[in-house]
Amino acid sequence: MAKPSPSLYSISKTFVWFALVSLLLLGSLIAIVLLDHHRDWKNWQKKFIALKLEKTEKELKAADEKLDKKKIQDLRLEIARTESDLKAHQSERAARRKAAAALEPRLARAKARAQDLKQFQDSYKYFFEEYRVLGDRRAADFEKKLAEIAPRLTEAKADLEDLEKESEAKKAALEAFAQKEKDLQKALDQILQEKTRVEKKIANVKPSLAKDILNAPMLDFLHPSLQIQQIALDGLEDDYHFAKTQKVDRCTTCHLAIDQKGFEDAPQPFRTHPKMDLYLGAASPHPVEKFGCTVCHSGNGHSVSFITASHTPHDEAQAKEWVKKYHWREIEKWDAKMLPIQHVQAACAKCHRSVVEVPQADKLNRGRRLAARYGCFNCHKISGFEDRWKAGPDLRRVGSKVDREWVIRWLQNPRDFRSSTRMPQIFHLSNTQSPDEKNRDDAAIEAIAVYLMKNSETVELSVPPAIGNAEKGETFVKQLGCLGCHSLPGIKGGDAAAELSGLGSKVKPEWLYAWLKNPRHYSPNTRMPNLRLSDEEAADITAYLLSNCNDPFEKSAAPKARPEAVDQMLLDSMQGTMRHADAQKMLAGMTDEEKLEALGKKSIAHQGCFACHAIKGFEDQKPIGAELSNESRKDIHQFDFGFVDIEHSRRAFIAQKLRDPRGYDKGKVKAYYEKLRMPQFHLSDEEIESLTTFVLSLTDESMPLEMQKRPDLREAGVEKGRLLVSKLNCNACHALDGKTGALRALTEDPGAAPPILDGEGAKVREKWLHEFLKNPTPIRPWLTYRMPTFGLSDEETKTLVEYFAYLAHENISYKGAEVPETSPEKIEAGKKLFGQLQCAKCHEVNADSAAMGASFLAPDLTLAKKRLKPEWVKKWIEDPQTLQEGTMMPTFFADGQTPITDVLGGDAKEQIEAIRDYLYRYEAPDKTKGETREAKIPIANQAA
Amino acid sequence: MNDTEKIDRRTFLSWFGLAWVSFAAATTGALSIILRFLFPNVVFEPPTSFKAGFPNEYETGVVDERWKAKYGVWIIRVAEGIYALSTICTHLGCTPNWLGGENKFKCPCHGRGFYKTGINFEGPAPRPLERYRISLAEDGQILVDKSKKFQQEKGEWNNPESFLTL
Amino acid sequence: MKMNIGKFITESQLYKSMFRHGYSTSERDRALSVMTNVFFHLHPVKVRKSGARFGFTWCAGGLSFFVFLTLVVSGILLMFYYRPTVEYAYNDIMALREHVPFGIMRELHRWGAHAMIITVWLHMFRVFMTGSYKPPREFNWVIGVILLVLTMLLSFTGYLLPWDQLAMWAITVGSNMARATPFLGHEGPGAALLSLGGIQLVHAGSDVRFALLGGRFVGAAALLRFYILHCVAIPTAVVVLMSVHFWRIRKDGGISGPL
Amino acid sequence: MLESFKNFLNSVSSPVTIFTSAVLVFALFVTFPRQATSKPAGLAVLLLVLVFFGIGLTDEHFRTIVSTPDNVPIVGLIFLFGYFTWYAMRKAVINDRRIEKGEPTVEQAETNEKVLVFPYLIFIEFVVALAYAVMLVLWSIFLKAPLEEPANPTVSPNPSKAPWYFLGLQEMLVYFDPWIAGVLLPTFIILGLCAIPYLDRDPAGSGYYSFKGRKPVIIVYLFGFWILWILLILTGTFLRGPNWNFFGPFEVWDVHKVVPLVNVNLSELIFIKWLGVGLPKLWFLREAPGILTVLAYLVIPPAILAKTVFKNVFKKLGAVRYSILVMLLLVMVALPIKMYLRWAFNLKYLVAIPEFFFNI
Repeated sequence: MAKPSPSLYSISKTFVWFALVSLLLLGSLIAIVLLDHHRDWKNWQKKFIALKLEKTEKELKAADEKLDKKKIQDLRLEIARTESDLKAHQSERAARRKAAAALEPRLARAKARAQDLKQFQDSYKYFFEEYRVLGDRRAADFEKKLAEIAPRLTEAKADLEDLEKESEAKKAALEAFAQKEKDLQKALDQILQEKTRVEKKIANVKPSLAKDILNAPMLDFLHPSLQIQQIALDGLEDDYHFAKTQKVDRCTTCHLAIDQKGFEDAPQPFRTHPKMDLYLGAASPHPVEKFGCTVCHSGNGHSVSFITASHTPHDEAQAKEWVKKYHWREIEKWDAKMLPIQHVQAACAKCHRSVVEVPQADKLNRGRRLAARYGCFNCHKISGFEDRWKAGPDLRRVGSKVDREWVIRWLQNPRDFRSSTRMPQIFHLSNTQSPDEKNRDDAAIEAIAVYLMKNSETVELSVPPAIGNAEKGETFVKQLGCLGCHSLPGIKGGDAAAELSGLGSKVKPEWLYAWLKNPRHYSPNTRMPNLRLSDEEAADITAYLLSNCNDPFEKSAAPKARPEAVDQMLLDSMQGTMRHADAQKMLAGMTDEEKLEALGKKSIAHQGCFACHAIKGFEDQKPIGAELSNESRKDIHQFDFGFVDIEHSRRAFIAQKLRDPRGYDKGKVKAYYEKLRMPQFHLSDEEIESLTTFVLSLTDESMPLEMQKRPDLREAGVEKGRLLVSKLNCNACHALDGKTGALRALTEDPGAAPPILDGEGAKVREKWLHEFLKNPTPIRPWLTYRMPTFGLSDEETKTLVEYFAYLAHENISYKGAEVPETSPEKIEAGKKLFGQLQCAKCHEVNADSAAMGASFLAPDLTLAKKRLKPEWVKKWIEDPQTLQEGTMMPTFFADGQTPITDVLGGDAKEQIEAIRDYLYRYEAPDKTKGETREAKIPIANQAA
Repeated sequence: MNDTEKIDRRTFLSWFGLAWVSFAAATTGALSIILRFLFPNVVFEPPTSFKAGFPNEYETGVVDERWKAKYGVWIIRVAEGIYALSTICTHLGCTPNWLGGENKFKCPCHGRGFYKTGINFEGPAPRPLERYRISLAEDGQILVDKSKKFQQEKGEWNNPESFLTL
Repeated sequence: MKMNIGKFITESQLYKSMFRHGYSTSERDRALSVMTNVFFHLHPVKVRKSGARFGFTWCAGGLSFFVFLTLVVSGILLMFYYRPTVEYAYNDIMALREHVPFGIMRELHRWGAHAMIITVWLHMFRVFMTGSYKPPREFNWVIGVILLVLTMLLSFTGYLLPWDQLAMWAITVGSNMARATPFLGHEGPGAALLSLGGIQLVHAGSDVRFALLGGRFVGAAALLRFYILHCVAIPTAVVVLMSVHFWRIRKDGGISGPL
Repeated sequence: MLESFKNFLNSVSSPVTIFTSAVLVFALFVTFPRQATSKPAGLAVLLLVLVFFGIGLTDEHFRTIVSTPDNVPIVGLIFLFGYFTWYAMRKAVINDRRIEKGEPTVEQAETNEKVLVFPYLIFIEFVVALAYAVMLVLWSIFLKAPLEEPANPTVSPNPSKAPWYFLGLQEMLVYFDPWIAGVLLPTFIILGLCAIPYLDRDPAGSGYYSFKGRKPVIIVYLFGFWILWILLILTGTFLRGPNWNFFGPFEVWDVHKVVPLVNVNLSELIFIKWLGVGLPKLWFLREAPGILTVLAYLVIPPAILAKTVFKNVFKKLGAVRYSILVMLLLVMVALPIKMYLRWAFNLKYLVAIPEFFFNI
């Protein structure tokens, strides 16, 4: 016997260890399963189910209450009665049922036979055709077979049809008994329909043991009721740096009712989208299956957890709340963070490109307007906004307008002169507060003033013919329409142009007079139009405007540049390009004035003044601002937050930059010329928010073309017009394209306000409009406001004409006055109606009408034939309120009925045409000749 | 046997049993985890079912072609109810056209003809068109589920899911 | 001189460290060359004369292993160029055909796969005809059957990868059978009986075919799953089972012969 | 002449003729192994097949199908397996004769002689592997791997075929529901193959070619391999065209070919055609005849066989192994039985319960 091998340890005791590690392994596996099973979104779905259940149960109650209990009771009783009736006929029914059943096998056999024969026929047909084409002998066989089978098939089909008929008849006979009960049941079901529907809904929603089992760990792949919801978006992509993947939004996993009406007041995340008519709804322009969520809101659509979805709070308070509730933190490593709700409109611009204003995106539009107003586009290149005008006045002739001292005082801080000015503060800001820097700023200011004056052309100015009357001037300013663009001290007008305050402390009377007479004389590119002022009017206004002075400003100091500061700055600036010794040598050879001019040039170039102002010597200079075309996607690490303690996000950076443009220099050691240069615009919080939204909307992210809102030719024309309209500020006076101007708000009597231009394209002839825009003539003589002459180019005029026409869905035709064809009788009738309806009462300016007040006055009808489109005139007479709500023009033909029955047989349509036709041949009576009103123009078609 | 005697037999057996049972359970558990791993919680597949509006949007006796292009389905309302017909010809998978004037579907490829019910009656094609599962969603809209087909020749058109009774 | 070089090589430490025996024709050296070589060691030192004859074994088993090795090599090379996604798969195969140097690797792989199936069938045929499954080789036969099935599955999973019509529809037809699995396939007998609270448990999204394809139809997920099965999962199983298979041949007495 | 020959072949070929003649050839082969494995017979068959292919290749359609890249291995397979079957059988016959004479078999004669693996076996392997590699390379050079148009889930080719090695299963789909053809039968094939060593435990015939001593085992195996596997693959590959219609070897695959489908279920046969009473509403009544038939098929023959033909087998294997063996054999034979039932009676299903997707 072999010696047993030695033992190492006790096997049986080791089973204790075996058992322990096995148990541990089992336990850890169970832990895995449970951990994997637990997901936040499931809890949200459970909560939503409870909410929905509660709501549906209410619905059920409501449905139940609506039911007519009595009727249901009656129906049920009747059903019971018919049932007992049926019982009485039981044996008869059984017999009929049997009869019907007895037919079944025959029917089945007949059906099978017909089907089989049909199949054989099809097959024979195939072989016959095939063989015939191949010239095979067997074709004949199949032809024969086909011939044989045809009658059999016909017979089989006939048999089948007979049997079917018989069977149906038998079944009908059987059904007849139960028909009444069926009808009653149907009626009952009809009544209970709504309730049944809600009950079904409840059954669907209600938790049950089966659902719990199906949601249990490991089994939840079978048919879980808690499921991740996703919207796979075919046309949209997520951009993962040079690679694109299909966009998938799983937001609806928790936002379960986002596209269901009825959860408007539910707590988040279950609330219905607040703008269902605009988003998500199937009929809205942005249906959820096509657009999803993150294309507008950004964030990580693939995520189903609160934090990784990259929710972004809209303010500190919400952030704190989220931290408490969801342990929220910002996902540093995810680029496309959700847009906080106040900036969500930034996303609109991704698809709504090449439009001046995005419909319904008020904040974004305001941001864009502000950007234009403050000249952001002048310093910063932003693709899509290259064609904007300079925000500041032309300074190439500034010497004839203001003096050097004024410029120095102005640049200290423009707001000291005029608190509402758009001109930002450039000097003496937070990053130039040391004495040395202050000296440098002062030196730069004087240097700029010197440069501007030295490089100013002279312009010929004429002296006003007489001293104007300031009082009369004030009336003119208020009545001619200046307030559409300008405000007065104490009177809020438009803000497109400078407030008319302190001019007495700023400009010379000769300059102002010449400017008012013809702004382009001084500044060829100015947006200020020519109001065709008479010499007297201009003089009066000049007097009025100059009467307003700003004494504190005039008395304020105009610090002189210290020569050592000037020298130092020039040396600094030259250091980059030449040796120190050479620079000093050069300096030594310059006079003080030359030094100042050189420094002025350097300072203008450094501060970028030329971007907003036209300045001699800087015609081809590139603006100093950074390009912002893709600012919303700029890498967050490229933003220099410096020592400013704010949240590190793009939106916080942008808002802070707008609030304190030089703030990021805080705590940094920088030379004068290295400092941040963006000037201080003194923006309000609200303006900052809008501008931030605008900057966040700047992206070069390419959206698929089919997803973008692409304008067609007409829409493009409208957009081109809109840009011009916003430049010319037409809206300041006219209500147009959904906007009402400052001037209309200032005018108490709507009849005295500038006309509403909605639908103008349908109303006036393009040819007339073109001529009018080029050279306006009064249409409503009672208005004090004066349509200015904008000095439009042909191209601009064309743009505006097209804009009006396309806006009114009109086609463009430059044909001249077209007179509608008609007959003399109709004109006669028109004349008669014209008199009876007393058209001339309002449409003619005379002593009587002047007393009526502006609201009752109407345009001169002699202009109509040249000005108006005949189709429009018809519609206007028919129903003026539809075309222009609130017009004083009476509706004579309400509901297509005429008040005058004895003309043209009382046919309203004919009458309207008659009036129109008369109008196109109407000429105002020449009172001086004592003529009566009469059509003078020969009837065109009669002559022809 | 020496070492087993050191702990008593009963204790040994219970440890032995516990060890093997929990080991077996853990192994089974691990295997089932692997199996469960094969079934993702969410898949990238186009939805097989779609909502086709409310029944009253469909006119009785009319073959509605609004979902033909997008989902490949005709929805047909008759007096008793509504059914959803596949637009794939059972012959070679072409798409037949609905000829309203002749009251039939005609396949442009090989001239197969089908009645409005989907039953084939002329030309080559082995069997009638297929119907899809149709039901009412909880909001009252018609729900068409293309993942389930009903074939007439298999007698599946008697299935209540193949026909929405109204 | 020539001899000296040979001697110099065979007696160097490097050579000896590798081969442990001389290169000569002595019995001992020949035996050692099998015993000390891990690859040759698949075989015993000596075999029955009958078993060594080509006419007896047709070398079918050895060739199956050989073609498996060529498939592994060519397969690994193909993986450098192939991406298992619906966007790229077809183009990558096209690239092999059009411009990849020695793109013939794909032909070698594909025809090798077909050849392997035939060779494995032939191997089984030979083993059966010689009664070599009989004791003590029963279990090895069973392993062989499993290897045969795995070989066909390897070929089947690889069939999808070119992502052309041939591939997609062959796999569609093949995998459609899985939906008829009793109880586990949604069109299999008994599946309809498995329901809970009126909810069907086995449906197109939860049946065995879904587990195979990762979707309700042959799509992107199926392509990826088949790729993983083809390149990693099944080959691993095959290698493990092959090791057992070879080991058992040795342990069960080598190439079979009459008792 | 050639055309009419091809037409003749086309018109006589149908699943039933091909299957039946194959079974007949097989029966001849196993009944007269000695004659069949003689060299002249082998050469004659080879010649016959070569002539057939020679003629076939002149036909454009035949050429197209045979030279489809993925079908080429099947052509090779015919020759390869044909040869090796003949060769193995020949060796078996030689051994049988030696055993009859009381001599050891060829293998037994050498069994105690051992040779060194290196170089004798290694060398064979080396050379054969190289030859194999050459074959693969040549194959790869002369035949491009197929690449059709990119996958399109909305357009299914007609016919859609599984890879060739599964076409036997796809062909079975004609006669059985997918759950049988695609799941049950493959499972049984695998299990049956695995079970072979445990059912055939006769130590005789281990390690050498023989036929006489192992006749039933070899016949069953060869029948399964050649008739129920290879033949079905050949049919599925070469003779099944669009809509899975059967086409003769030289017939053009016309997608419009219409073949009448007049198959009926057993229940319809019984209740409608024979009894004329209409189908019972309840499925278990309706299918009772079919279910009973299937049960009877699975129970009665084993019992009878155990008492008669398989008496010795039953004794040798014991009840469990015996029932496994018989079950496997019955399932195997069920396939040809169902095929003949289909051809003879247009029988679709014995049991048809579409409610549960359960059809036999």
